[in-house]
Amino acid sequence: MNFDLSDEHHMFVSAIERFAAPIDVAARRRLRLSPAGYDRARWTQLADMGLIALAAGADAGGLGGSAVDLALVAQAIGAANAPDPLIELGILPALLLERGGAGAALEGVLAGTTIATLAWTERGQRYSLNATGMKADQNADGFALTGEKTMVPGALLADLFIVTADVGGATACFLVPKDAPGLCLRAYRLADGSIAGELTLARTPATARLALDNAGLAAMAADMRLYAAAEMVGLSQRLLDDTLAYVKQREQFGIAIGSFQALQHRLVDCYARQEQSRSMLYRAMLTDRADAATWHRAAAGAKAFIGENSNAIAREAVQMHGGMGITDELAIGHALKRVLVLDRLFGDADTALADYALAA
Amino acid sequence: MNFDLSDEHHMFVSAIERFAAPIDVAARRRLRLSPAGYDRARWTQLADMGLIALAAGADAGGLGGSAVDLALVAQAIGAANAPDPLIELGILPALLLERGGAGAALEGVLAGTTIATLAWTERGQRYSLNATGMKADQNADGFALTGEKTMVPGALLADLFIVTADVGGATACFLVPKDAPGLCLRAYRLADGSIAGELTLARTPATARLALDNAGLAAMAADMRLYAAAEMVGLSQRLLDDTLAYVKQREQFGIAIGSFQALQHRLVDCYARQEQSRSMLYRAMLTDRADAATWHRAAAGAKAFIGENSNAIAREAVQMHGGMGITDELAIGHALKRVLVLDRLFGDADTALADYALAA
Amino acid sequence: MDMDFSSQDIAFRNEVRAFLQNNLTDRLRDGARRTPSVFVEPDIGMEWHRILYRQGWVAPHWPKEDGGTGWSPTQKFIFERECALAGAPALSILGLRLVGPVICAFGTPEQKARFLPRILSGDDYWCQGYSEPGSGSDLASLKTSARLEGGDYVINGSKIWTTHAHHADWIFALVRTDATVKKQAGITFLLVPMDQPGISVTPIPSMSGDHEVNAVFFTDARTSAENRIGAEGQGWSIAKFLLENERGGSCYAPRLLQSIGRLEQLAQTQPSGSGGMIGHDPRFRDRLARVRLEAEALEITELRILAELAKGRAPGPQTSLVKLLGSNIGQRIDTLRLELLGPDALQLPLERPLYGNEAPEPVGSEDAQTAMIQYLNNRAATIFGGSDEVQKNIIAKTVLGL
Amino acid sequence: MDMDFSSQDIAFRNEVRAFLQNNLTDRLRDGARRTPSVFVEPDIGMEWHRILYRQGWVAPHWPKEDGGTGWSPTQKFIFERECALAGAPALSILGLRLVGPVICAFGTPEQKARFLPRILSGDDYWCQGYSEPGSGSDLASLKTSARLEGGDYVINGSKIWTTHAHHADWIFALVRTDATVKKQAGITFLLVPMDQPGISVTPIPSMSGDHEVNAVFFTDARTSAENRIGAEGQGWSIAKFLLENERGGSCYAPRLLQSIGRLEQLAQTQPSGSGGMIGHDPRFRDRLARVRLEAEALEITELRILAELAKGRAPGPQTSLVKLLGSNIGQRIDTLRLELLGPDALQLPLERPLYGNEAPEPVGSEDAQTAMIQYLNNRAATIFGGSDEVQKNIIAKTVLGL
Repeated sequence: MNFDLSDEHHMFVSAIERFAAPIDVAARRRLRLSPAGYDRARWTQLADMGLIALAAGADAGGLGGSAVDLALVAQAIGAANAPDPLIELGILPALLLERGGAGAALEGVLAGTTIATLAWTERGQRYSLNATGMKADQNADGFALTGEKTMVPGALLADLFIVTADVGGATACFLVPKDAPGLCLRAYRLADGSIAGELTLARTPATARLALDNAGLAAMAADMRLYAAAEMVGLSQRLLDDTLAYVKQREQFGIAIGSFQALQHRLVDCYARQEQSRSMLYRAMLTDRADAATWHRAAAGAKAFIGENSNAIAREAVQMHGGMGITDELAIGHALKRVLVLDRLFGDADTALADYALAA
Repeated sequence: MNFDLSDEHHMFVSAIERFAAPIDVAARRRLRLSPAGYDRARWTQLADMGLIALAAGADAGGLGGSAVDLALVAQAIGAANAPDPLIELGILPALLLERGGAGAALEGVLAGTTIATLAWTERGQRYSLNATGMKADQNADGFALTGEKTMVPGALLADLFIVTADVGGATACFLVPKDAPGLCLRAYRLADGSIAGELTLARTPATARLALDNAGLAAMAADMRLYAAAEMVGLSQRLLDDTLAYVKQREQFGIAIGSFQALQHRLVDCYARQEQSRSMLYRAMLTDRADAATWHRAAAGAKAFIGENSNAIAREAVQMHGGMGITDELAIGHALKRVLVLDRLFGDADTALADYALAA
Repeated sequence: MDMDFSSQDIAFRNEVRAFLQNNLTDRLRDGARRTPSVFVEPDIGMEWHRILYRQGWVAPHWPKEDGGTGWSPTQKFIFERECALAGAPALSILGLRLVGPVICAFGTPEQKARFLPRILSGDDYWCQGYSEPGSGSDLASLKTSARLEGGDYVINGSKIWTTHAHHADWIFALVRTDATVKKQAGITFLLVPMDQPGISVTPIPSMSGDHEVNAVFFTDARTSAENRIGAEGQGWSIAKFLLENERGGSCYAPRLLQSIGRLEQLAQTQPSGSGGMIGHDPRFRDRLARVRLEAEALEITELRILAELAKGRAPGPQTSLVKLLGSNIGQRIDTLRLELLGPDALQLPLERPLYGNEAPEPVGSEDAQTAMIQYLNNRAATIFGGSDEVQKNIIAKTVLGL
Repeated sequence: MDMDFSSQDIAFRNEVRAFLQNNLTDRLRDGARRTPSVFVEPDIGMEWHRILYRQGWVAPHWPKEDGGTGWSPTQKFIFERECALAGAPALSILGLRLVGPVICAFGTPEQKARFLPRILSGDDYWCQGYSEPGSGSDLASLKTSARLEGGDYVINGSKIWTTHAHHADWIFALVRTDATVKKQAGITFLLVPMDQPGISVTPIPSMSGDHEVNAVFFTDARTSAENRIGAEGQGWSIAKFLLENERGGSCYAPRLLQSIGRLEQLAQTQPSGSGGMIGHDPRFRDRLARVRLEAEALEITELRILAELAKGRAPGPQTSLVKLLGSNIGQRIDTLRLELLGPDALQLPLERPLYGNEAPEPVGSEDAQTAMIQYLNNRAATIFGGSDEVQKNIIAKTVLGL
């Protein structure tokens, strides 16, 4: 039994800290306010650090990082309040393309030269993975896709869309390049400053179908729940640390507000939540993956639990920062908004909690 | 618009205060520890004060109190932490017998000479009013009842049982005297110190069937929810008042514990709950009864809301009293236990809240 | 006991309803509904302000002789409630509820004549210079200074969280005129014109992307000594008078119940993703029901305070209770709205305004377009105007005697 | 990173499991399960105590030379966990966890020889004289006095919340031997025989109807000066040493998870009254799931502390965190049990014990018979052994640096 980071883990974490350090809040705002909500050059640097390649096995050209490695990386991204959509645009497509056998596309994704994104959300399906509003019809040349998706991450960065669609009642994944005929994208901004999109396809030909069934999609969602939870643990640590620092230096009535007992007890509640979140993250990331049901359940539970705790810590962080907390000028607001987005990635707290409870 | 008590209401309230004052905690314990959990002579006094008669109309030999009158009486019983089961053994049977047209039985109940109780709870039906475990079979002489009931209030005091039973799919009410053949009673103690019973009937003849259908039972339950809520508002006021008094005089580290800000803010939360509970009680008791659905909904909502608040205040009262709070030697513990019972009378918080939400 | 209005009050209510029916245009209602920030934008707010001004109803809280309506507490309550129920824009409180009553109570006849009519007509837009970077809850520690030079006060320092300073013609400010006495005793209340070189305004962007509040910097800014309200050193008691008004909003419930009603409608039409609608999920349904109960109770709590006022009794610190409850219930509603609207509620458009012809197309629905902005902006509800913590300190001390 | 035990530790775990399988009788398990008070009744507890004594496993927390097991922190944890999972009775901590380690650490060789073997064997039953009516969280303000007369201390005063004083042979007590110095400096730690005319014990009935705690009155009670642990005035540092042990329980999760598992079973068999079982009501189901997640997280929090201990690092005030979390999760479980069991959970029998041949027949089920007693008794979990408020003060100061 050992909960200390290995030397290699320490290396990842410090690499991310160094990478994120120059991006202060003002720089983060500028980056997020840019048209695509992010910077492609920065993405290349991230890939060059090998952080995307961690998500794929050595056979597939990756660095073969484990779920533990990836979770610790995601946590470090959160703790640094980094603006990088590593989990949505890096880990997620890498996992899907490797597991779906799309080696050529994977290579570009790992190198950071291709940005791929998964289009799965449908308005009428809320957080369900079942595609019903996008149909794939087989023809002589392969598949053509028709339908609508919403909340497609990184819409203005993506070169390649991985689109879930209904094929005779099952949900399958198809590759559609951004310049495919019939593809129409309407971009909009999300709470974390990233740009998402509504994607409409009209008889748009897919360049490939991934070798991935519903179970494969469910496994990807479980992975993503873990990494979203990990990033939230990092974010809430940052929120708590910044708030502790603030209440120690902010004075009212001649004394630091951190000396008020009512705030102290609430901060202890936040601390307890954070320690419990961290424990739950460790539990989920160290769960044996031999049995898919057990591991999916652990990921669902961790996401529900950590999402609730991180939101609670974020709200307290804002409240204790007073007026400063609701500006866009501190990490606090940025972290709160990122938590709101991650908490709803592949299911909000109600959805994830129900998945956990029903899998018992 | 007027939320002040009328002179008449003030009169009721002071009468109850005077009646309850001699029963300090030690006396209350003795009374509750007695075999029947209560004292029949005290019940007669209560009846002599006209408090049971309030529940019936003048035509039926009562004093014609309104729902507002009865709610204020129940609230005063709670505020006094009085040990008197007025709502279960006084108001409830009076309402049922009057509405069900059982004038002769009603007379004794109003006078306090007959104690009647409603046997409605069934283990398999939880908080539902539908009787399925007690069947009424019609024969030449009337009805004979067979089945089981649980949590029958005042089991060892009751002269007369009003028993709900299934008659061809509908639920009806029957009168069964305590010495009826085939009646078997097993008494047990409830959290508030009262004695309830498991009642078994085997081909027991009923002396009468009340002229009351399912709607009549539902109306009675709505009434009882209001009065249970009212008694809880009184109890939580008492819990809050006692706790405020305690934290002002109890010293630790040389100062009153009420000067600790963390306790102060929690006490403000309790105060806010209590004010909101009182408002909700007023809302429900002043709701126009012309439309049954509206009024039943208001009663369900009030009970769910007030139950939650009263429980929360009771838990804080115990916590802030420290060791003294968990003894049986203060009003605190007695009030908490009574709240636990009332919160489950005619449905716990989940049941009442669902009734409220579904009636929208 | 009863909770009914008198027949005179019902007649008044009907008069208000008829007026609203005839004067509250769809444009105003739409602007109000689609303004997710705490303060309504001036174009919408001032248009409604001028309509009420023409009716003589713009300042119910002023003395009748100064341009108020002469309404009873109950009538004021009914008016506020009906405006909320009809979806009318909220008026800026800065002139009408904050500095106006101060001038009515403490101003000279000349000051009243100069300032009050222009507040009533909407010709002057005001902002408030209270908080400073180092002085939030501990307002009396403020440092912005003013010294008398000839007939002018010369002002140096800065104010923060100044709502709509970028729209304002005037600022009312607390300044320190004497640093040698007890901190509360050295404070003076000044009215200062915004359009002068000594004042600069810097936006403070909120995390929702809105520009509502500002930092205001005073560098040898000037105002005539005639613009001092009350005496030098009287500023603290004026400030307290004003804060009571700011915290005195006692009519949260109608707007809260309107919002809840909207969520109930939406819950019947938003698919849960697992068959049926979100409103049928007992977990969400019960959370929404619990918030409704809280708001229904608050409605009566507000009526109980009104009943006290109507009897001529001072409601006192119970307004703190209403502020505390109202703002927290509002935040619970915001959270439920985010839950309800699912993925669409993650959008956070930066364009403003969201009403009118220039407004961006919403993703999914108009409700979804504003849900996140409302959630983020309304975090301020428990911070500004006396934070939750300040309200709890007040109640603990004055109501509970702790 | 991993959360696996080593193969040696797994071998130890198997040894413990085999022992439990062979020695933990149904009678003991039943007695433990049906004891709804905080402390197990002595007949059950001491029977199990003697079985462990014979095995040499009764005092894992003592130094090996004094009769301890010589186990590593991980082995101690595994033993505690396996006992919890097997449903073993909890041992009285008063001798083994509280006064025993004090005597090991501060006692003379003579004191060790006299007291330790009888604690190990179970021949002496102990109780604790710490709190006084006026001294709860502020323990150092205690007033019970002792003065040396010849070779004896003569003790006057009273103690409160004395668990099982009515069963005890000895009490360890903090007394004031010097009222002229700083309050912490005048305190001495004495061992006092209970069977003497100067001591009287008065039950304090709990609201559950249990008799666990007492008031103990000292009227010229005596104990030999040989029964003083440490020096005069050293009592406060001994008390702190002891309180660390009391608060040091770091293995809440296994018992909590056992209780949750039981509720999950019951939820599948308790009719909801509206068709189906309570466990299918998404509201109840989710509340139960949330508590399970909290307990699962706590299990890892405990393992994280254990991992620190196993590396020889002091876990420090993290035990306060575990106490805070464990007691609150326990209370949430109690509340869910009441909800789950519906009307039957309102029964509150006053007969004791609830196991054995004399036990009253339960109404509905055995779970229902004890649910209310557990709920009521366990309100103490957040009060005794350092209240929530005290734990939060400790964490705020020592962990968060506030």
